[in-house]
Amino acid sequence: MADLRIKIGSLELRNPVMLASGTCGYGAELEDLIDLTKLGAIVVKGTTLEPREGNPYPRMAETASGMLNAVGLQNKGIGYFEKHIYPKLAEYDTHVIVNVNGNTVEDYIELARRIDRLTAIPAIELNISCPNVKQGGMIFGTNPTSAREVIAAVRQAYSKTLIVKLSPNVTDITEFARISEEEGAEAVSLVNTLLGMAVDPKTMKPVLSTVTGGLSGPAIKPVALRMVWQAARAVKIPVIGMGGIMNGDDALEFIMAGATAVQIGTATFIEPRTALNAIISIDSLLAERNFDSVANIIGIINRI
Amino acid sequence: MADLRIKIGSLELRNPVMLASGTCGYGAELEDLIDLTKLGAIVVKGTTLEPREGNPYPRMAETASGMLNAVGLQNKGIGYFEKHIYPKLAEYDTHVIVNVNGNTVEDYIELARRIDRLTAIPAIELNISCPNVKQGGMIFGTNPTSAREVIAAVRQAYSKTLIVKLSPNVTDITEFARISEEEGAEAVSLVNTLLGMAVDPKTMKPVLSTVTGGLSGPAIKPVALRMVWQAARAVKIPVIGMGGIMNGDDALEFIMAGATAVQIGTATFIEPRTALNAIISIDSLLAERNFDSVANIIGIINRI
Amino acid sequence: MSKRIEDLTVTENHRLAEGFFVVKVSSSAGLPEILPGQFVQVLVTESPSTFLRRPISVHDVDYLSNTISLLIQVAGAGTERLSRLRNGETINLIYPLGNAFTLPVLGDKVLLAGGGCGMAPLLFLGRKIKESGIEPQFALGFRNRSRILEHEQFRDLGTVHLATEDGSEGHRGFITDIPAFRESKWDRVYCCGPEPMMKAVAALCLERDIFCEVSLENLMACGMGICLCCIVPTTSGNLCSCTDGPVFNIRDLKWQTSE
Amino acid sequence: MSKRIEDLTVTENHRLAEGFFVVKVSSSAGLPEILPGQFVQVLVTESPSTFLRRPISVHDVDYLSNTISLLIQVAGAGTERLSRLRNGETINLIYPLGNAFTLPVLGDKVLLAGGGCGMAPLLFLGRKIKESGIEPQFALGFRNRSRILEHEQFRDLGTVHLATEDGSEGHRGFITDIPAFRESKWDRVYCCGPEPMMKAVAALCLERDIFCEVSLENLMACGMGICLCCIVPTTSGNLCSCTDGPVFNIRDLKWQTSE
Ligand SMILES: Cc1cc2nc3c(=O)[nH]c(=O)nc-3n(C[C@H](O)[C@H](O)[C@H](O)COP(=O)(O)OP(=O)(O)OC[C@H]3O[C@@H](n4cnc5c(N)ncnc54)[C@H](O)[C@@H]3O)c2cc1C
Ligand SMILES: Cc1cc2nc3c(=O)[nH]c(=O)nc-3n(C[C@H](O)[C@H](O)[C@H](O)COP(=O)(O)OP(=O)(O)OC[C@H]3O[C@@H](n4cnc5c(N)ncnc54)[C@H](O)[C@@H]3O)c2cc1C
Ligand SMILES: Cc1cc2nc3c(=O)[nH]c(=O)nc-3n(C[C@H](O)[C@H](O)[C@H](O)COP(=O)(O)O)c2cc1C
Ligand SMILES: Cc1cc2nc3c(=O)[nH]c(=O)nc-3n(C[C@H](O)[C@H](O)[C@H](O)COP(=O)(O)O)c2cc1C
Ligand code: FES
Ligand code: FES
Repeated sequence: MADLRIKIGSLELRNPVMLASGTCGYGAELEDLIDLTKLGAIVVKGTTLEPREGNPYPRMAETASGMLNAVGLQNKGIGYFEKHIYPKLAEYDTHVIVNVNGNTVEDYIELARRIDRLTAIPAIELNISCPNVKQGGMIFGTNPTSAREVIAAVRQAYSKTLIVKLSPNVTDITEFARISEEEGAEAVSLVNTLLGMAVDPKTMKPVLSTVTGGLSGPAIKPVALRMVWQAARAVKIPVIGMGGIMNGDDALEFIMAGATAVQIGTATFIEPRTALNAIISIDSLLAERNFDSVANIIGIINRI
Repeated sequence: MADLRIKIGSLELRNPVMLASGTCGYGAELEDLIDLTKLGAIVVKGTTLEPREGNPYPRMAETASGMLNAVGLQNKGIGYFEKHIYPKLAEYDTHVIVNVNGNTVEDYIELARRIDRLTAIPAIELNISCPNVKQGGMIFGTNPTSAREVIAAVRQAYSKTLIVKLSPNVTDITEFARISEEEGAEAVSLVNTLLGMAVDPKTMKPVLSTVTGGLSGPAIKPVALRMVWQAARAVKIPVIGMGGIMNGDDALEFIMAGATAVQIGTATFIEPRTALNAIISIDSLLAERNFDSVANIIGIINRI
Repeated sequence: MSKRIEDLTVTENHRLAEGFFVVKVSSSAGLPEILPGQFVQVLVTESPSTFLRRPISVHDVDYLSNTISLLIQVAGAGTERLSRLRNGETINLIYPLGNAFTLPVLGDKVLLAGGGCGMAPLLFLGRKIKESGIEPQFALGFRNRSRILEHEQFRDLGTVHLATEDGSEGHRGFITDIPAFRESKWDRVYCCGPEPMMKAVAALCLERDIFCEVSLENLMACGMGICLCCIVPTTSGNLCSCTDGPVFNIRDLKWQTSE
Repeated sequence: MSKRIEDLTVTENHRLAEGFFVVKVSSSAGLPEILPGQFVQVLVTESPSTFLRRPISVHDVDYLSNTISLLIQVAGAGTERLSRLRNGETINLIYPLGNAFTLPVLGDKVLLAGGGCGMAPLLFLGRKIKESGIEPQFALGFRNRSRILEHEQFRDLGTVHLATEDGSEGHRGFITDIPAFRESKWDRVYCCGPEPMMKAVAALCLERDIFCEVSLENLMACGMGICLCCIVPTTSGNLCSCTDGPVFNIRDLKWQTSE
């Protein structure tokens, strides 16, 4: 068996496959179906300072090889998380990363500080790319100045591994990857969802209550893969790739294009075992081709 | 029968459905299969000053509900076009729009001047969004200053209807729509392809000879529709919508979101009759709902 | 209750009426405990426009043959594909999902009200209620005589009252117009059907202070509580229709206003 | 030559060997003129991962029954679906597409060389050549005995020389190792098969100054000359394999170097 371990800053994962934020709840929902301890990590739901009800129904639309969502960061807030969710997560034999969201830089700082104190959480994923909220979110992730400000502030407030989750809704993804690196992030993860929409020609109205929503699934894979490739060539910190990974081959495409790790999002809804299957595929490919370690194939398309 | 006519600047079309550039050759290739005179217009192949061989093979990859292309504007140049292609096009009882591409602002000006002289061509589509060429193309379409410069220059050089074709690979599509309007374009068309890529995990290499290529087809429809909706709210000039339209309902989604006309691209490869079917669908919907004219449903989602 | 992901084998596909099918699928592993009101998430293959799984209620369960029945109404490409399932094909399910109807207590007078594919969960519910020693009654509504679905199995469990909108069979109007519905004193009403039907039933029950549970059919992406797309506004905030529901007591619902 | 888009009906699906099928489809409108070397673009339904049409050579044509034969090798999801076509199903084709092989002139000594699904266009070509009064010979190559495809119909048209890579049947090695290939003086060689085979045949023919045409299987998006994705570098620049080809004279090709 090849060495599947990878490092994200100081955090070592047993393998490079994680579940993506907002698509795996807090893990518990999937425990009947998959063995979470086999995963590299799980990135739990987008968490905010205050509880949020999210956006009105309908929040979802199916599209060609993909889906739009407009959840809008529904969650019970950091207080509830600390009290009721964290204690359970702390018992998992799996790395748990928390996805962090704020309306303001101060929100982000406060959240980062509070999560810093939760010893069983080794990393946060700073979400500056949620397209489904009016304040914060993607506004930070599409403006270089705001991005720099929030990353720098959180870097100050947070002592453990800091991952910045980037928005694909930008002209030049490398700019945001570089800013993250410069401000001390230990990794970037990308992509969050592409901003999209759908219209129901029968009702002559938008399908989503919010008009626009975030597109995920295999439809976005070519765009996600291109951005991961660009980002990985632009920075030295690890890139965590995601967007439309449905199977092991898809995961390998991202790794070969330069991703140190991958996240599985929408695929979990359709096939909860996708992440586990991806781990097996990566392992088999390495064995077949006589690679010692997954590190050997990261970015290999740039070398052969 | 409802009134399907629409106007793009001073150009009146019998209906709002066109064939997109690069996906219908010069029309003749499709004559056996569809009656071109039924169409609103055809936008012929991307044309450059000098002949171009385009990019090396492989130029194509199938993706989930879409495809990547890296054709790179292969064409015989404006000289050949004037001498050998234009005379045939001039005989068509269909509006023929030429898609114009340059490496430099001077190229664009020269092309616009020469096409201005071709009396049977009522409009050009200024392509500042081709992702498959090293110079020109998307570089103009993703930088506001360059975009403004090239649009202003072409506007000076060209007396007839000027359509600017926008790139979706930008943070804010409305910025480019506004610049087009300010510099005198009579319409914007969007979207061109999204920059994407694919890796072959067996060969561990990129699938396309150029690594990245342009993503088209239904995979991109949610993103395209969102940008059309945003652009149509930002400018007063007509917006021509495209990106993944596969049938009449898809065309209606774009029109209801604010597009005055639509273009059919990749769908023609799979079902050459898509454009004609879309015209029939639009007509039926208007009849069923008792609308007099297609103008009644343009942007209707913003009103109900 | 533990959920699983499993390939089940189609053993029967019976056409009930134009656009309505009952598909039976059997588990070689043996069925887990399934409660009335729960649903399955079906993976739809060979249907290019169907990306996500499709939620379908458990229509009936037979532990002798380890078979689940699904009542499928063709609504689009996904259910159309399911309607063409052939014996011997396998389909992949995640199940059982969701909460369940609250069973009545002995002595309760119980009405199960539904229409169209909303009848689906009521057969299994009726069977469980009957097993508990109560004879349920049913109120089933249809557009007109030709749209009436086979309901022999419901008659085996208890009295069936029919309504058709045009009066071509049974009572004229909606199920809430059935005299037995309006006139009797029900302890519990369970309802599943088109939204207008559920709203009318809920209104009547609220007015008369009858315990009433409805099974909602919100759009779902995951069916397992991990996407938060299927929410229902309730008195305790937005709840997930797939885990906190699909069955809700009407007193807890701030009835959804989206069409 | 005029092309059309048409639903044809599957009348036969015959399994030749593991992964190889001959599917016959019939036109109720009556077939147009089709030339050997031409191909069809098949719309593949019910295969979620197949977005574009699939190019398939015309394997044979029967004007009596208005039937086209397609020889299909399962390569991925699209051809897998085609291999499961059932009698009575319709498939939508755009056809006939592409140029054609240049037919030989009376007195020519003609070899048709191929292997695997590259045999597909050679049957129809052989038939046309036979009809023109020349008896063609065939050189067919396979991995090993168990991979040899049925080729009775080729034998009906002319002598068949076999090669297998392991020598388990016919000559050992590639088709270019067949003595009849190397030793005879051919006027024309027509070849279709895997790229290494075509390159070997082309090299031999160039060396011996034999007229040789190959049928290329470039990736195609449209098949109709409108996408410019299927290009082949030639002495007159990049040509479209779907309209200027798929048949090319080897003298015109700057042989493609991409794998
Ligand atoms: C908990 C639950 C239980 C269900 N039980 C059954 C059942 O037992 N039998 C059955 O036939 N159906 C049932 N449904 C509905 C079924 O899931 C949908 O009809 C199906 O998903 C439609 O898929 P499709 O691909 O055929 O159609 P699509 O093409 O996806 O949709 C066709 C049309 O139906 C609408 N639609 C799709 N799903 C829903 C929905 N959930 N609510 C409202 N409108 C919708 C779409 O907007 C569209 O207009 C249930 C739904 C839920 C949430
Ligand atoms: C003019 C022409 C005529 C053809 N005639 C026949 C025929 O008569 N019988 C037949 O079985 N096949 C024929 N082919 C090949 C056939 O089109 C492909 O095998 C088919 O498109 C594969 O589709 P898929 O969905 O099954 O596999 P995919 O999943 O699309 O591909 C499976 C694998 O095959 C590779 N592949 C796919 N298409 C091609 C190609 N065109 N060239 C090289 N590699 C490819 C892919 O890269 C992938 O690795 C022809 C191709 C052309 C261009
Ligand atoms: C329903 C849904 C909810 C999501 N919620 C979050 C979230 O809270 N925070 C976040 O950073 N990303 C969120 N995402 C984005 C995913 O984590 C992921 O970046 C995106 O879906 C692309 O990956 P995929 O195509 O594999 O799904 C969400 C995605 C979906 C589909
Ligand atoms: C093979 C191919 C070639 C194209 N060539 C051009 C071109 O020359 N000029 C241009 O403006 N757009 C070109 N496009 C983009 C299309 O015109 C269209 O903007 C895009 O494909 C999105 O629409 P669709 O999803 O309907 O295909 C090309 C697209 C494809 C697929
Ligand atoms: S459908 Fe995903 S949470 Fe209910
Ligand atoms: S396949 Fe489109 S031009 Fe040949």
